[in-house]
Amino acid sequence: MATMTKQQIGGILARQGILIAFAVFMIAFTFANPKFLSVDNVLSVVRSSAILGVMALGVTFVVIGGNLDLSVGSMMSFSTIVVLDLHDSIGPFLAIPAMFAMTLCLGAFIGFLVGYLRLNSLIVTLGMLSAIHGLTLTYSGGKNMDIADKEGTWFSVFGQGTALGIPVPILMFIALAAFLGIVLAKTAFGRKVYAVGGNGTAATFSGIRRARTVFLCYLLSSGCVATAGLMQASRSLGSQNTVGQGLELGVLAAVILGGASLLGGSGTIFKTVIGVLILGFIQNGLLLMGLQFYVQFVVTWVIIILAVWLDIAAKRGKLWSPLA
Amino acid sequence: ETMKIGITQNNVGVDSYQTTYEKAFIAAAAANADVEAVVLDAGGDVARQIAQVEDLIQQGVDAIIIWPTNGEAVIPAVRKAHQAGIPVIVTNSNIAEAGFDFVKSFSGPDNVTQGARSAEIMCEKFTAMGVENEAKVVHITGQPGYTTAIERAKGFEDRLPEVCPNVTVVDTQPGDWNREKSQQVMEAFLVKYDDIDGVYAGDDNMGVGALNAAKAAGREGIIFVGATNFAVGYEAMAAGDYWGSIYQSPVDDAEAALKTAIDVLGGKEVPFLNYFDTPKITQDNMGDYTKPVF
Amino acid sequence: MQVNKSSNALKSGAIWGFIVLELIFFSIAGEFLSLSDKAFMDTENMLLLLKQSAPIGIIAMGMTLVMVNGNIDLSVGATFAIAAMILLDSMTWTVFAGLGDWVIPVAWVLALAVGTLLGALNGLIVWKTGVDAFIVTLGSMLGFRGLVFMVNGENPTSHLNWTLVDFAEAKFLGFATATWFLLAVTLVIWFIMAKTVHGRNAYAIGNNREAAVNAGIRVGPHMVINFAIIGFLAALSAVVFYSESGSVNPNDGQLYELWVITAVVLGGTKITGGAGSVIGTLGGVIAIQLLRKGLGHIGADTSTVNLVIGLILIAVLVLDRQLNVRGKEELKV
Amino acid sequence: MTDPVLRLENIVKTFPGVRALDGVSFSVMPGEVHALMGENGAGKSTSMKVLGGIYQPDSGDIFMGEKKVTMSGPLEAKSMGIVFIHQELSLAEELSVAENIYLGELPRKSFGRVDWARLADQTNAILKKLNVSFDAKTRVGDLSIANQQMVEIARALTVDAKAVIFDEPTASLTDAEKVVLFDVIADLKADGVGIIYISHRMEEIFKITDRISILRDGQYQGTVVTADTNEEAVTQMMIGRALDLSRNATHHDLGDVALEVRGLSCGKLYQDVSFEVRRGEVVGFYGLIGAGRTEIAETLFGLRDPSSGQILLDGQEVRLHSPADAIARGISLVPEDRKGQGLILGMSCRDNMTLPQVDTLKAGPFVAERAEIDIFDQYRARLDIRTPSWKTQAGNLSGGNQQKIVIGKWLSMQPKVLIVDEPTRGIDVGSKSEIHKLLRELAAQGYAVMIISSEMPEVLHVSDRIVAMYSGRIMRTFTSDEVTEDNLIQAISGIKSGQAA
Ligand SMILES: Nc1ncnc2c1ncn2[C@@H]1O[C@H](COP(=O)(O)OP(=O)(O)OP(=O)(O)O)[C@@H](O)[C@H]1O
Ligand SMILES: Nc1ncnc2c1ncn2[C@@H]1O[C@H](COP(=O)(O)OP(=O)(O)OP(=O)(O)O)[C@@H](O)[C@H]1O
Ligand SMILES: [Mg+2]
Ligand SMILES: [Mg+2]
Repeated sequence: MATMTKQQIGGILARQGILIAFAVFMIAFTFANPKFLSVDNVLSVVRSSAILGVMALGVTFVVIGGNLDLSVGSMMSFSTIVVLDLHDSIGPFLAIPAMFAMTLCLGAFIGFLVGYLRLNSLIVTLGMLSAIHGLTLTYSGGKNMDIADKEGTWFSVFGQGTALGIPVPILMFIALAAFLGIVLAKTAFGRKVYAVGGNGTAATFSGIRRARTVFLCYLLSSGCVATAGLMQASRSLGSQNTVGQGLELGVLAAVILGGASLLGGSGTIFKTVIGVLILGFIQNGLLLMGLQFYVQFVVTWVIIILAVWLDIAAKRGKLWSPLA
Repeated sequence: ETMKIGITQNNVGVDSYQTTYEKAFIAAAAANADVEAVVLDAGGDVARQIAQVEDLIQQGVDAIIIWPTNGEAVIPAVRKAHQAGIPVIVTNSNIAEAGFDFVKSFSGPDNVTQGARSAEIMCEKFTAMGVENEAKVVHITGQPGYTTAIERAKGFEDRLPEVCPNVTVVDTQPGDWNREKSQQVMEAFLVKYDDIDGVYAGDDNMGVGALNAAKAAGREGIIFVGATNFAVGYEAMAAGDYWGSIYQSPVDDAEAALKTAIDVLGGKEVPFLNYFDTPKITQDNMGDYTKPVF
Repeated sequence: MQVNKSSNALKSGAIWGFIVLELIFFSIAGEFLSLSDKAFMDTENMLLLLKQSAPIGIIAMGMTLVMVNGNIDLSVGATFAIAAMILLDSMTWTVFAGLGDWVIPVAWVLALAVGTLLGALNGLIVWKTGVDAFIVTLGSMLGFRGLVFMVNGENPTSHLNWTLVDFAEAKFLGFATATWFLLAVTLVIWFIMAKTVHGRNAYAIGNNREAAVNAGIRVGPHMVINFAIIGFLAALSAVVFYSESGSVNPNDGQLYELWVITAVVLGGTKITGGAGSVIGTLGGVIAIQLLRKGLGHIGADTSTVNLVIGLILIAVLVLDRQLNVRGKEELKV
Repeated sequence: MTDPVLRLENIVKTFPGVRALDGVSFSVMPGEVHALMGENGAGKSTSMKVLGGIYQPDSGDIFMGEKKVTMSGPLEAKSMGIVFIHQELSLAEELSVAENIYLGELPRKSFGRVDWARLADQTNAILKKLNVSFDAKTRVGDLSIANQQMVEIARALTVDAKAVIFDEPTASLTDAEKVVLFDVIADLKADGVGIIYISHRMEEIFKITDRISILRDGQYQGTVVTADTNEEAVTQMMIGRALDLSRNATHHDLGDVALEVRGLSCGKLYQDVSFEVRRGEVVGFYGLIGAGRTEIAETLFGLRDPSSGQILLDGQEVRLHSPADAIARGISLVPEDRKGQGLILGMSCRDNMTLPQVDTLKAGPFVAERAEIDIFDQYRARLDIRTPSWKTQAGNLSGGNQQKIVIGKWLSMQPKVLIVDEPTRGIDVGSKSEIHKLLRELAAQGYAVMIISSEMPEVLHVSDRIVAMYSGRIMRTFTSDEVTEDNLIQAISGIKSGQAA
């Protein structure tokens, strides 16, 4: 009986390791600075995490499907610049769908290369990181892109608006996370993503169209990126060409922190959301403690490894790896 | 006989200043029938920049303009050009003194002075408001490790206590030349400090990011001062949200560099330190300046 | 006993074929677009190419070993920066003041030791915690970078030692010092991977970790050694490069990991481990450097360079796929 | 009397939710071939993994000779002279045969170099003993599964073993290779090595083993001397009841032709293959490994493009571009390689089983999980799948139970044409006869069934007609009345009927 309960505890730990880690950090930070858990601060952290978070939702699909996406940061810059530019030229009503269409084309291109041509996703998306950056610079001529009439546009609602007292970006993040969480966990498409990432050959042998599934993952990811770009553009109504630069690693870190294996086949949307929040709150918590940015680097290092370690240690029931 | 001039820039595309610089340089070179230019970008990577200098030497250009990624690391490469008989002109941010023997001239802004002037702008405004004895300032710096960021920060932090000894800088964090990053940093500052009177940002992109954060949080009465007046900054000044900045034109910067190179090749005497002026711009005098194009 | 040379040769053949294409293209395009009178394929220029390939190339050799082993190291750029900082800073330490130019070898050893230790630290964490190498090194990419700033603040660390510069700029048999280091490292790593028990075990572990464990290979210590080697090589790359340039920004080496991995994968190393060769990696490194150099030669502007480099990476993969299709009989999975 | 080489005493091992071993005790004498038998999931592989240092037991002791030992890892087990030939292939595909055989103990020269010459010599000597067609330099990934199994077996000959464990070594071997393996075992036996031999094939057990220990549900059932017992008695001990081996659901009327193949070729893999399968019929495909049977099956499942020829379903010519196409037209394939092609090891048993139907099992926009569980429960009962729950990851099931999941997956599709490739590889006797019965039943219900098998008794037992293949061509098609073991062997060896004798 004793072993049973021990196993049950182990099981709970295994499933919720990352949540427990999250709780520990939150408590520690709150002790360090009571303002940390104030409504304002929490809302502000979640709001600024929402953009990275929305991107991470899409990348979760890509990673579970057994691939990587390093191009999301650069693609987000592209979406942001494009929608800002089009806002003034054709108006927000047309600008938003036009920007989505263009971003989805980029996603489709990557999906075609990785899914149908079976090219290595790391290199393809690394190549696209550079290529899309070039595209953005060509599009904007390298200039900052700003909306002329910042006060008079309803476009700001996606980044700055509030509904029911909650900032719209947070609501969008929650809604999208819930929707994609259900898609991944409950629909046939979600099941196929797990199958393709878990064992692509066996999935093909089970009649799953592997190429199409991978393609759709990238398409979905680019849709999330476009949403993030919309939120970003709307938040500041103007942008640099480099606004998304470097976000790809943050996104990947969040997805991994959420326990998705880079080999594919595992991970959940819920855990990715936790991963996003952990990263957001760490950064904010350390800022509030007044630590130098480089201390943040070091602490983030330690926390990433500790969190993932805790998670897998709980799963295997042993702290140290049994590897000889 | 055309002059072949090669330039290696620091990191085009990292912000619109550098991109506008590149475009202006190409335009100026094209406008001059005697000049052929090859324009390279080091992407912020010192190894790539050194390789580009070597390539330019190998291609046999007549003059090399360099916007150093690191003011000391490029010295041996610059020496090679010097030894190959190719004059070198440094642009935008200077190389270290050990390399002065190998370059003909420096042309660009004086970043330390810029930082100092930002401090003065801020102090003057505080004095006008009568808060010069209690004001608290937060400082958002550029990307850590970049010469421009370091020099501006130094100029500001050294000058502020001289002009406004009772103003305190309560916190400093980098905003990486990035509006979004700066906005996030400012959000945390706003939570952490109930009383912030001024924000100094290493450039207007970051300054406007901080301004956005303050607006979203509904915090009023904060004095924002930046540097490198971008179009966004100019507009925010026009709207009355943003107090002041430093007027610096990448077009002037690029044209000055090219002109210096042409003068050197033409055998003219050029001063070694060729600073172009970067005046203060505030809500009060902004009418004297046209809106920046970048 | 290496297996089936022909199929491996074909796999890494794509990259050499691509290098030839690049050379032809830039030579022809250079005739029309370059402002230089000199040909692209000038000997001087090609020697320069080898030298300029060294910083990425030296690290890429270590990455080949680590990736064949089934791991990856994203922290090499940060290790590179730390080693450079130690190298340049230590030459100014008062303890070494009496050494004169003998401080140089001391600084070298110090920098290399630090790089090796950081690499071993990564390896040890991967081994003992069982956390995936990608995650561990993604973390240390940040952490090591933080250490750089912590030790020396935001300012560049500089110590221009002209003796050192002269050594670094010296040429022997036409090859620059950095080229010699690149070639030597390539040779040594090739030897390790192709000839030694350690190297063959690296392939075995990357191929089928469970089988290697079952066969009694001590997989953990083996990985630590490989991480130590790549840490050492990242430091060596820094030592070679900064001996010449004499100043390091705390940001230096950023994105190196991505370029290094790109070169390694272009060179035919499997990202999942178990297959790959140092010679292919050398090809990958040269191909990338050639691309940069060539685009500069024909005067492409920044946005074009970004666009083209990205698309070319993809084109190489497509070419590689074309060379490796086995025909219509292939199982369609 | 001599001491045993190896003795297990009261070994207990639990996994989350499963008591895999519950007091396992037996001993192996020098020069003895000791069989370990039990149903799928009885704990055979697990007890061997405990012996091999791969798992640590929760309690219980292991003795080697007099001495009590603990196996903290594979390295330790190996150093004590225990060699383990795994049930699931444990090879590095990119490396050569020689490197795989000597994995972990490559001969060294100075500077840590591999002594390639010595390695080649040693390997070739072993390969010669095994009488195989490949050499030391061949890349293992280029070998057939059977040859890869021979590479695994070769490892037993590399060290001075005290005890050798063979975990289902013959599951993918042909008769010829089996003979070689039995010679190897005889040699080891003569050298006084203790051998543990796991297999589900009774005829082998009775041919080569001296004693048999039996496990059921992780519990030790006893040890018997092979010469003193018989198949029925052993089966009784394994499954707790007697087994009905008759071929039921025998004759029924054949329906229309469901599948017809005309002059089908696929490059060098097979040429000019023509046959038909009627509803209600089981057609067996028999041949040596490499005869091209699997490739035909893969073509019929849309996984390969034929270079010429036609495939007709119900008289209509079809082009199959992908398995999805094939499935839509009612074709199912139980593939040969369960780990690589059959299962997604990290997925639950249920999700694996219903994977081909996720698009059709719908409850509104969602997958109908209730219906999935029903399907799973139905086939769990029908195939006697031993798993703690439908949530268990497929990778944690015993080999035989994994195979059953794959079979269940395709049976639950209720296909028009069911193709099974080596369906009973690694399946215990009880379940095997259950699967045979099931195939016959399906035929009786009007399914067209193709079975590819390398086990002659199996083909003979379940097929209505048998297609004999040799080197990519059909040599002859037998009806069940015509076929004998002799003329079948002749046909698959490339000897045309009439040429023989
Ligand atoms: N790693 C594991 N995690 C959880 N359960 C396991 C694990 N390995 C084995 N089991 C369980 O232990 C039991 C015994 O499995 P084992 O592989 O020993 O069976 P076996 O007798 O070898 O069967 P087969 O004849 O099918 O190979 C099974 O119920 C199996 O599901
Ligand atoms: N001469 C050969 N040498 C090495 N490998 C071979 C040879 N012929 C075929 N193979 C490989 O052996 C594997 C099995 O062959 P194939 O599937 O054609 O045989 P099969 O008749 O289906 O036999 P089985 O199903 O009994 O394995 C294939 O993967 C094939 O690539
Ligand atoms: Mg087993
Ligand atoms: Mg077969």
